[in-house]
Amino acid sequence: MITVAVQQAPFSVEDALAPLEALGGGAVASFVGLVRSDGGIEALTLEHYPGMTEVALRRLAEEAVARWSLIGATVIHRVGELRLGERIVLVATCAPHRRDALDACAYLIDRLKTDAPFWKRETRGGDGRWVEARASDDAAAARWSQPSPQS
Amino acid sequence: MITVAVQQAPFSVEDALAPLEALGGGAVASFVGLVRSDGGIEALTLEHYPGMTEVALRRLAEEAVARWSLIGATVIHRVGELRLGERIVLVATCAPHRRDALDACAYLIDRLKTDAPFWKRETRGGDGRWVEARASDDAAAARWSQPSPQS
Amino acid sequence: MPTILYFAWVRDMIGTAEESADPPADVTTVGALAAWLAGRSEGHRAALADLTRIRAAVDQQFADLDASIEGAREIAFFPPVTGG
Amino acid sequence: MPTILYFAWVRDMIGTAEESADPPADVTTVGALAAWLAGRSEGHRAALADLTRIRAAVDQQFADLDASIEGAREIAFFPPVTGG
Repeated sequence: MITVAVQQAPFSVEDALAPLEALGGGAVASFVGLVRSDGGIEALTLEHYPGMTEVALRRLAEEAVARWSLIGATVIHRVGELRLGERIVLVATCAPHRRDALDACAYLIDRLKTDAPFWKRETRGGDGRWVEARASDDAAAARWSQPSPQS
Repeated sequence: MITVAVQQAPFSVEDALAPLEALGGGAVASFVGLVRSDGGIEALTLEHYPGMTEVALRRLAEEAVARWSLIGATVIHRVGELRLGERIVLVATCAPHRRDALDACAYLIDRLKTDAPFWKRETRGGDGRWVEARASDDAAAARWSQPSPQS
Repeated sequence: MPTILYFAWVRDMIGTAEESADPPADVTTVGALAAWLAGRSEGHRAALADLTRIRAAVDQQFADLDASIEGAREIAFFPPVTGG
Repeated sequence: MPTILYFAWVRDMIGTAEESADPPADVTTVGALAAWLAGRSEGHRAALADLTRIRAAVDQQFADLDASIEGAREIAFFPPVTGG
């Protein structure tokens, strides 16, 4: 079961996990990313590429499901104006074994950072600035391309 | 911030994560383990060693906080009679960097499986049976004893 | 005639989110299209001057600069992504 | 005189969750205590016959069979743990 949502509205973690928990896999891993203050950030604006975003997220989820034999994967990403402390993204996975759920969850958030068309604009002291991509995110995504990176 | 709870009552993931999310770390990873049917299991009874359990869980959380510079860690483990599909355990971590939150979350559930005094009794067809410990859990916990197991 | 989309600071610098383009026949790759679009205005030139800072998608799939644009209906230029 | 606790199937086989013990002076380790307790009843013998299947804690800390019980107030015997 793959669920992908790109939305302005806030989301509930409880509601997001419930369908995965109901699948009977026994192991549900999740990651939530939130707006943090990082040297005075007041707000974030998330832009995306409508149409392509949903396809890219679904493809990532499908890759994770296939690679770790997941029973389910969920990705929710917010767009628009987000205030400090608000949730930006949730990725969650369900599998019969915790190692698969945990590794697939890490994979999803690492790959999402480099393979889904979102752009962050941060506001500090009233001024907006587009966030630069980070080499560390490329490195984190790349480690999943190596054979058996976790073993 | 370390929170440890051993309780009979169900718990809300939303409520469990909220204090971690409020710490401002930006990255919150969590794992939920649930009762799954595994060949006809109807219910699980979780027994523990009152007093020792809380100390053991707190020690694991402290080790995770120190090793990954976490801002917060939460462990909730239920005891008593649990029905199919009910949550057994939640571990959750908060850090400024997602890799730390994710690795520490995996560490906590791996170590909890071998280092906290809980015992599962499963009921199938009305008959109760104590669950045997698994060598795979020992192996999963042991990998965290090796230097830099994730790199 | 493909639609060209711009996102984030690429869009801000060019001043439009979407335009159509009818490139000449010898413009067959993403990189060549970017170079050709750079001639449209000062904003285009500034945004597309350094293609190492630009990423692209052809029909909503990430594409390298040497990817073909033959038959493409939608081509997008944008900065490296920063979601999550 | 330490309190002895039993959990899970160890308790079921022994038939009690808690008892006190006043072992002789030459019983100084967890393993020696288990061997000495095994003589208390048929249930004790059956539960503690194979110490490879038994884990222990001294004053609520996991302890090996060769760990000292000197001054211990609470010693527990139980199967390998299966939580999570």
